[in-house]
Amino acid sequence: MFFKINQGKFKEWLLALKNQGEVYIPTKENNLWVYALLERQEWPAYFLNTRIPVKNLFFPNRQALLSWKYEPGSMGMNSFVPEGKKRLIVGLRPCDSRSLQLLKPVFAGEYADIFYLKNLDRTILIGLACSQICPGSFCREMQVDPQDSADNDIFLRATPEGFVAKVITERGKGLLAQGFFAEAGENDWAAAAQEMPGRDALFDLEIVKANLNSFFAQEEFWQKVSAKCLNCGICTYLCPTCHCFDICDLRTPEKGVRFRCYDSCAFPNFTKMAVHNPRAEKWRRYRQRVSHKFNFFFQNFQAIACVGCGRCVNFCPVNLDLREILTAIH
Amino acid sequence: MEEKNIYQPHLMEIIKIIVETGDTKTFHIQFLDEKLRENFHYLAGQFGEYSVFGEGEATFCISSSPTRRGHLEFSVKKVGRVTQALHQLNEGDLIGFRGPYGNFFPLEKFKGKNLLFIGGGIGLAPLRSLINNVVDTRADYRDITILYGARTPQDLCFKYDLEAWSKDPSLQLVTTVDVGDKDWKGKVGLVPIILEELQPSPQNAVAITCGPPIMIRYTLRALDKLGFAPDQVWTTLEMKMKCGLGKCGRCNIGPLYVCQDGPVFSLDEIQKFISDEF
Amino acid sequence: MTENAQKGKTWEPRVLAFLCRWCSYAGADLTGSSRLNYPANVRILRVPCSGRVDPLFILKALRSGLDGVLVSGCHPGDCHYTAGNYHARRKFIILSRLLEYVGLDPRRVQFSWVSAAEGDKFAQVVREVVADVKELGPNELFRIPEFAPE
Amino acid sequence: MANQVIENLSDLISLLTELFRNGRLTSFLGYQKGTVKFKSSPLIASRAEDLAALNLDDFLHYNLTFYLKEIKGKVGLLVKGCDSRSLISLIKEGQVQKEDLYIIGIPCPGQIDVKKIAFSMGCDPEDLEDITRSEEDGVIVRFRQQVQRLTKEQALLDKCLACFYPQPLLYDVLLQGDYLPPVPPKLRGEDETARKSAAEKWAYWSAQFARCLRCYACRNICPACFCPRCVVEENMPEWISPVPTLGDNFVFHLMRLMHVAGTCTSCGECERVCPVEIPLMKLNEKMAADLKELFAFEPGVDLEKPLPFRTYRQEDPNEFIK
Repeated sequence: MFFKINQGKFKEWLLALKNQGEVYIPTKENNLWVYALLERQEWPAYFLNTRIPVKNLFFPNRQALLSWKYEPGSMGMNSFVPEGKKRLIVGLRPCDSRSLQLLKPVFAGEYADIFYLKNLDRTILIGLACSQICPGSFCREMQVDPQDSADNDIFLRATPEGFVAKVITERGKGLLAQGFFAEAGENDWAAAAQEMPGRDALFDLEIVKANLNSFFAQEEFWQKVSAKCLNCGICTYLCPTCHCFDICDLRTPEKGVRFRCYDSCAFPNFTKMAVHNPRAEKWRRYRQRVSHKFNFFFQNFQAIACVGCGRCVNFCPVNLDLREILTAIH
Repeated sequence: MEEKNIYQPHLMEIIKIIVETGDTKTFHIQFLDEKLRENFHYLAGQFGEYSVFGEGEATFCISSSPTRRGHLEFSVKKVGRVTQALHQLNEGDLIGFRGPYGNFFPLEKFKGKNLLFIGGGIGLAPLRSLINNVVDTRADYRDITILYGARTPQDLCFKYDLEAWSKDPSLQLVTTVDVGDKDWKGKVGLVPIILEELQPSPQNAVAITCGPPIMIRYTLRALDKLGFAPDQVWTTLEMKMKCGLGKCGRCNIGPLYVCQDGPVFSLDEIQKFISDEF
Repeated sequence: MTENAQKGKTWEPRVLAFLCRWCSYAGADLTGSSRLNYPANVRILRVPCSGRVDPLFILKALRSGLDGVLVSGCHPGDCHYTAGNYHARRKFIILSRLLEYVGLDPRRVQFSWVSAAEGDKFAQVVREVVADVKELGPNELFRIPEFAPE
Repeated sequence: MANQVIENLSDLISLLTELFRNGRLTSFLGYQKGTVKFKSSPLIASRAEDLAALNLDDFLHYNLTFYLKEIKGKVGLLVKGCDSRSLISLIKEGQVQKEDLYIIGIPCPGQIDVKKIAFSMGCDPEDLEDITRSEEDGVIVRFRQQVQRLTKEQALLDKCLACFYPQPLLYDVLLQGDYLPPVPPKLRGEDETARKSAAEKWAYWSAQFARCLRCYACRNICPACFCPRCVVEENMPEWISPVPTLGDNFVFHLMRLMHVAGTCTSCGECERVCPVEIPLMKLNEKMAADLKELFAFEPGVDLEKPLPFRTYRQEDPNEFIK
């Protein structure tokens, strides 16, 4: 089902969405793009993708899990109940919306993490087709289509006049039935597709997947490709699908809060135990990151934990390019 | 959607603290919630996440036997932040507990077999849960041999258990230390060497081992020499864990998460691991 | 609004004082034995020398919610270890200026030289520091939102 | 053969090849072509054959000296003027021995500040299509079918515009080329944050620090952050919690600054790598200005003068102490 809307009406629609819940749109703050609560800012005329991936709104770097308080003779403990307020995020790129779905099986399952799942449940995702290929990105190699996405409730394609919307879910449909949109057809949708600049595929994902097991034992290969690595957490913290975390307490003498915060497999302390660290060497940690995304995650969840957004490539302080490593494995 | 916070621990009271060695203590803990005391079930080999509020959580196996109900026991060697905080607690203090997590020793498979337990130092803790479980259901198993070693006689943990086992005519207990003293009557020597001296038969036997990594490595070699096949040898692995739920991403060995797929593995399984990162 | 203020109590600042054991700690002792009064808001931590006070200690104190910090040592030239206080002085001025640069009032972190004979000076310094911190109000700069009182 | 001048890149490669062959070098740190626009990539060569990738383009932002924390042995490396100051700092700190190094000074016409260009064009760095140096010291930028000429003030990093030492202060050989002329000793444009009220300063800096993700890229890329175990990783006692609260972020950044005081040469790598654009250079420059004003110390310019916190003068400022 397709609808269309012009620029002016779109802005009115965004404001009207605020009646439905909190609306987040891409906003440039402090020189970097983030999803910010819609207040007075304008819909951006142009943006590539946010610096901080959208996972941050679902799996924040600082999530309070529970609090406690010592009372005379006993102790009170409170669970932080995840918020139930409805949210709408407008302008998600296909890579980021895919990442939200990829993370779902990690947090679901026998031990369901309500913090993530409730955030996903309370958020309506309104995606937006890309107009340009981001630097460092390899989304098409990762089978993410920059022009279409089924991981949203509504997916938009920009046209010179406004947007064409494709309705994907029922709750998405509910949002369009508000008088702002006009009906459109398949042909409008097709016409709104933008030609993305072509480039030869760097690698074939299937071959990479097949080769990773045999590459795992090649110590020298991993030593060589990880030589530049700084052991910083940029690639994991900016990655839309990295989800490793740490649990830490903050306290005063009488009360405290237990938090979950990001942790990174690039840090030597990540796996360090009292006497032994199974991933003490840099190459092991780098191998873990690549293998986890492209091999282990696939074995556990039948999907690759990478959407090719290119943040880790573009923001790596030493230009350690994941694409080169995948190409080499290919 | 079910509104259960999987990270929220149950409150438990420390009802007894036993000083095992200079740096190891055993804690007996009991759920504050009386219903949980009744309903809480686990199996030998499983572990829990214990929290000292304000210091954090740490992972230890449950060292008491599931057959002995009423309270849980766990043993802690003072090595880091949480363990140090635990050592400073007193009887009557509250701690948090989440669990039980992980897999367990496949007792069904062990039935009707000769069991050989090989433990070193604090590594006796997970074995102890299993040994006491087996002792309480003694009729299901054939010969039981326990080989336990520590650095010095002072470093032997669970001396009360060792005493009870030594008095039990249906068990064979061998204790050894690296360095003895004038009162020491047991053996002197490293566990793998004593193991080779004992010459246990691999016939219809299962060996279960836990201890420091270096001991495990040489014990596995000794068992191999004695003719134990990889699927006859079981161990429990130790990895750093935070969540215990297969989410936080640090305890993996290849695609396996020790907190969910382990910590109990047979040597057969371990040999098939893609990775040596444990 | 702090919790205390909400409960209707008057707020009293908490000030941590790092005192060098050779001079200022003895000075504080003299204050007491001379029966001089000084505000009870100050918590004293004895250190071997003002040079022992790592800027990290000061930052950590502020981070932990203390409202003010005082570091006190021997007068220049009197250091038991010859030059500990000279070295400390260099670190302190840099730290003090940095704190000011990021918008922390420098009166929250103060320094003094108090000798073992200056019981009255110690009382005076503490009175001044506590008065300054009182004026500045509670240190809520690093308040953690999740810690908000229920 | 000290202070010899090398004419061009191929001469440099043959010199290095020779050094590898005769065992004078075990590793070499240089630059190679990057995989994303406006970036080169560090080259870590451990054999003469690896040198083929050596390439010098217009984007040599990396201060390669930070790799000396990890790569030991007989290391050859390329340094710009500012990098040579880090090297001097590291030698003073006893982290490297000058005899182990083979230092090749490279010409620096000032490094291009892509963020600044994008900011002045009202776009993101990712949107810029092409940046080339122009004849008259500036750059030519292509951006959404427009072509713009920018002066060097508009195009170069602020640190380069205020650079007193475009020529390396320490080197074994020097590569010939264009050097940015040293600026007359005027400080860079006054820091407007310093003049704000305390409340405004706090509002500004708390907003900056609140963003910090604690990825530790600033620390890991910093040549002066060479501690094998950092205070943030210490947990008995725990000084700084891993949870990114404002307070912990604040303590982390100020503490790091205090630890590198006197060694930090304001090379700006921390600010360049920060994924959330925290203006760390402001803090570094504030520290450098204070050290200069109070102790007449300038980091990384001479090998003899003791580090500011390792020495003292009786007449150091005292009036701030009661």
